[in-house]
Amino acid sequence: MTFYEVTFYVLAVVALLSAILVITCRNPVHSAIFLVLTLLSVALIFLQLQAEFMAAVQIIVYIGGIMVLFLFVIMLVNLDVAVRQAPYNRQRWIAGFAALVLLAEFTLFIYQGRDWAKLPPAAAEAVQPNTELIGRALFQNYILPFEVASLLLLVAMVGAVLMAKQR
Amino acid sequence: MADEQQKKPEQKPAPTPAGEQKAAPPKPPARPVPPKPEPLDNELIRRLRARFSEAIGEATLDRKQAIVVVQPSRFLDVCDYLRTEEKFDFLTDLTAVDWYGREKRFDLILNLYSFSHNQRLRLKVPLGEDTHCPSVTGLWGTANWLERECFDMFGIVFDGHPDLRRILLPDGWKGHPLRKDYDILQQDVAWVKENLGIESGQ
Amino acid sequence: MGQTPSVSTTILGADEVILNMGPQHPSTHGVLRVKLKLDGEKVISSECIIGYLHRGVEKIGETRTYAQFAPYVDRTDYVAAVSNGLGYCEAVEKLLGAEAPPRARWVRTILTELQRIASHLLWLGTHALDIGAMTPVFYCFREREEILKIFEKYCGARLTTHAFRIGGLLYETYDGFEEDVKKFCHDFLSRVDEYEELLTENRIWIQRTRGVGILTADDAIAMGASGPVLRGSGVKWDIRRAFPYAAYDQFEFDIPVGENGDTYDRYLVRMQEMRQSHRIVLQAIDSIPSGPIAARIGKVLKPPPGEVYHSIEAPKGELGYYIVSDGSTQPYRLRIRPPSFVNLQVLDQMIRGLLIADVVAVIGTLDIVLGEVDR
Amino acid sequence: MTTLLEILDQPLVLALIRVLIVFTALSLIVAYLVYAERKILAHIQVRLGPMRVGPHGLLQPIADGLKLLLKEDIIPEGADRAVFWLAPAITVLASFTAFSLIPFADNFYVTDVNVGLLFVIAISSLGVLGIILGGWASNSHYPLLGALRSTAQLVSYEVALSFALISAILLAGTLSMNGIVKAQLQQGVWFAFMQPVAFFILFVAAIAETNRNPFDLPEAESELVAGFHTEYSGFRFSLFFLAEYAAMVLVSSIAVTLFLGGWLRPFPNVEWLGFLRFAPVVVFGAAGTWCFLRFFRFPTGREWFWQRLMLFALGAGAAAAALGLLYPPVLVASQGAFWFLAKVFLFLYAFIWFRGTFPRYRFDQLMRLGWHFMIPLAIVNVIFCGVGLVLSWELGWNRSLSLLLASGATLLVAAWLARERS
Repeated sequence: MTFYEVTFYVLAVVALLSAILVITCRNPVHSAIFLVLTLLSVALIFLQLQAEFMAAVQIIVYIGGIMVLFLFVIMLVNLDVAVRQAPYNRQRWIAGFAALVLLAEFTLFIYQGRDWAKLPPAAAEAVQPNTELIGRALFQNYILPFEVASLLLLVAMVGAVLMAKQR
Repeated sequence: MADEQQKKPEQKPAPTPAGEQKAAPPKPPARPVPPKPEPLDNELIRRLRARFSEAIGEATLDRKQAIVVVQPSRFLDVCDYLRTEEKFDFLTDLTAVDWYGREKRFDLILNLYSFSHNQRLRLKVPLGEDTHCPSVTGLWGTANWLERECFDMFGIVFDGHPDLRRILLPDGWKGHPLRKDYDILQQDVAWVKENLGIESGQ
Repeated sequence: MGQTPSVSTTILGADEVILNMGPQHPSTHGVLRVKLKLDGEKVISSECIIGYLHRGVEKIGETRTYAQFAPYVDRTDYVAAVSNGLGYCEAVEKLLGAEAPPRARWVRTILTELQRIASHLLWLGTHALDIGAMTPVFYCFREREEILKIFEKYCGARLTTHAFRIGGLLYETYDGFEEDVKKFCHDFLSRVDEYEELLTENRIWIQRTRGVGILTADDAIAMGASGPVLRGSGVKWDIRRAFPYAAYDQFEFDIPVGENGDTYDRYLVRMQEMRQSHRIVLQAIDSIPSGPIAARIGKVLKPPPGEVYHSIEAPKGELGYYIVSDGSTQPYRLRIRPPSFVNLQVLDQMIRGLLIADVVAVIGTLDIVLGEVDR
Repeated sequence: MTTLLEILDQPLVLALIRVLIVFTALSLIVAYLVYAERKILAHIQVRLGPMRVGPHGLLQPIADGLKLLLKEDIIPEGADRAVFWLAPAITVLASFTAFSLIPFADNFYVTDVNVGLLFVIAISSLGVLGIILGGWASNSHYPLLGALRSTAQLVSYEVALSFALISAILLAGTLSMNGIVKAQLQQGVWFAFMQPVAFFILFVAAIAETNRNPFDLPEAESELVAGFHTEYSGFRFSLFFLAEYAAMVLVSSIAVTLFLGGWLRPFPNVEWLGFLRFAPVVVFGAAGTWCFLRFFRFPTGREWFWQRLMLFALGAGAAAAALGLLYPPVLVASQGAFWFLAKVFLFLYAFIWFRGTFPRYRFDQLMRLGWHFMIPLAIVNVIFCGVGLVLSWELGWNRSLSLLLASGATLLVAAWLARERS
């Protein structure tokens, strides 16, 4: 195994383990911390794939932004009550069943697509800084969807502000 | 107030003599005359008497201070009148004196001040040990803490006070320290031992 | 908060938080405990819990002779001990029917006004520190040090001075007293300008203090506020004018008043008061009469039965002494009317609806000393 | 020997060595930044500051560090121990790791990726996690309030900060930190002159990001005791402390790299200012001279022996450094780091100066300033900057002129915003 393989597997295991811990932890703050860990290892895997932009954005948006807000909100709700509640009581069996179905589905598709899913060996050096690639993709090829999406988000933001103000 | 009759040489000179002091020998200061309280009879008192005849007791002028004794029965009315009609809008102080051994043990003392007349007036309300006193918190907001302190220190109960609790001493304390029959040996030893974990009482 | 997009206040609104500010807190100026009921950072209501420094000074007074008790009053408002001493001595003098000779009254006025400046300097420093400006406190202490040095040279003590005696003074002024005071006065005004330069026009300072902790004139009177707190609300009342004591009827000075009764106004009032005190000191130092420094009152003080209420304009407000004499050597009842205690009562009213940061500013602006609140 | 050289030549080892150097230098800088802050504040406040440990208190940081390490480590009852332990580590890691992307000199940086700036922002934004977790884990009201304030403040000002950075990126056309510096060399001007508004926004947001006065609300000692680290003591507290000062250095470094030409000397393209390359010699020479002068005027008693000796050693060291710098290769090699650090220190001085001067904002005022003034202004600035660039690209306008026009337009908006506010 090369150095890169080792790091990949370590990161993958960390990501998966902490993902499991996210949903098994009773304390929401601990869950959030493990979620941060998951996101961080995914970001590092992005980095390994020489997708630096994705890695950086993953950290900025998810960890620096969303997770901070998560924690912010978690701290404000009454934790003791949340810990004492057992939210999975009724859904355990349904959830288990759904997970099994999903697993079967994934296995099937991965098995079917085992041939074409193989990537060509990556070029040793990235041909072009991928930031520029992403920029071109967003602002030239997909300018319309991008703008529509941003408009949608703007509407959502305005709506949220309006709702908050009415309170 | 200076009295010129009794002139005696200065007995003890200033401990740090200054130069100028020696040049001109100091004029011996005069001995004070003991002030004497005298009955007070002015417009205000007359108006008060006319309005609250029997409730207004003795009025004196002691060292240029107007003092009026008010009976607790109409105390609140007198206060209301003084505040609204006579413009005594500032309650400077509210306290009490314990005349231990007197039939009506406490004197409640109210120091009033009128901004418009630049005048002070002191009300004295004689209170028995078990007599409750109406609270003046409704008239002067100041009274809130002052009455609480009075309750804390003397055990005088003010009826109608919004929140009559101890203020300086801890809530569980027993006894009222400014009463004359209270001294250091009678302080709440049990409280001190329980809450502070020390032996007290010297 | 208005339209502020602060998430904390809106979300926390669901439940109220009780926050104990003090008794160990950097900006409660002593062992004051304020129990705040908070909605986010907004104060819904508050309760002052005091008494941590209660020493029973009034009870002690009943078991000491008049002269013995004099040092105790220095320990009430320990940052303005000279003023306390003046109030007590004059109250007992009034009880005796005595009066201090002119020279004593002049010296008392000078020292008391210096003490007022020192007390206001301490207030300014700590108040600015509470609002986050950490430098003024050092400047203020620099000037206060000069005043304390004068006290030290005069009576040997810096803080709890016990500078005056009943009937006048114990000590004649030291050689060079006038020069020291003049030297201090010479530098002082420019130093006040320096503080004002740091704060008065400072945008942040104005934002933090203007409109914060408003106390209307009517409320101030109803709640018995006195001193700069009352004057900040626009009531032009100063005991030095209303009932002149010491030698205040001899000097010219203005009574600065505020307009809106907010923290900024009280700040301006105190700044102006320092300038006025400076003015009084300058007038007094130039006109000290010569003559005896103490009235003849005898060694054993046995005031005739009766009672007296005497109050002075202490730096914090109306400081009154109510003394009842039964003709013996000890006061029968000795009551101290503490300005801080009464002024502190306004706190709850002033901070409702404000933020925690404002609570700190308002406690600072009331200029309380816990030694005096609790006695 | 060959083996050693081979090992040293491997990129990983080389990187490790650089990490080590940066880390050590940074720790020293942070330690002495605390000292400098105490000294500068002291002189602002007419007092002396630390004077006891070493000559002029020069060993104070070491003494402080030792004291903090030896202090009893207290974890409050009811605290979440694991998170309480983790929080300072996160903060300190975040602020130290980000330095790996800062170019200290032309050829001295730990790594330079093509999205360097994004990474710096990403990593430094992790620091807030530590603050928020630390505040929560303490299980106490004051830290919680401090953490809440801190989060709201950091998230708000991060937006303005990022927008301010964007205009520098627009000018440079690259995200690589070193690339941005080189772009400034090519264009012959520091971006601070092309984008003064962005520089200003960055400066203010940087102060807010590092919780410094007048935006030091998360740890406003007169309100929240010590904010999020109220319950922390000893070593863990020192980690928070370290992280805070490292963050100060970090934002200063970012600002210097983006807007003040990084490791470039002032006016890098003006030939006749070449003598400026002797500035390091002058600085060290002056420091050495001062030390020697102090040495001769120092009291000579026995109890001062060690202090005098240290002063002498310091002077000798500085003099030796000055002499060594006269050797041309060393002089050339030292240029980048010298100018970079000099500019960073200028920034840090401003931080300290502000702390000695300003009162503190109130929380709602801070948020209002952020949302109603800084963010709109930053957005407008980016738009105008883009317009200016397009004007110069498409219509062939003079680049500097169009950018200055854009800045002027932004300033008008700023004036309007400021009027709205008051």
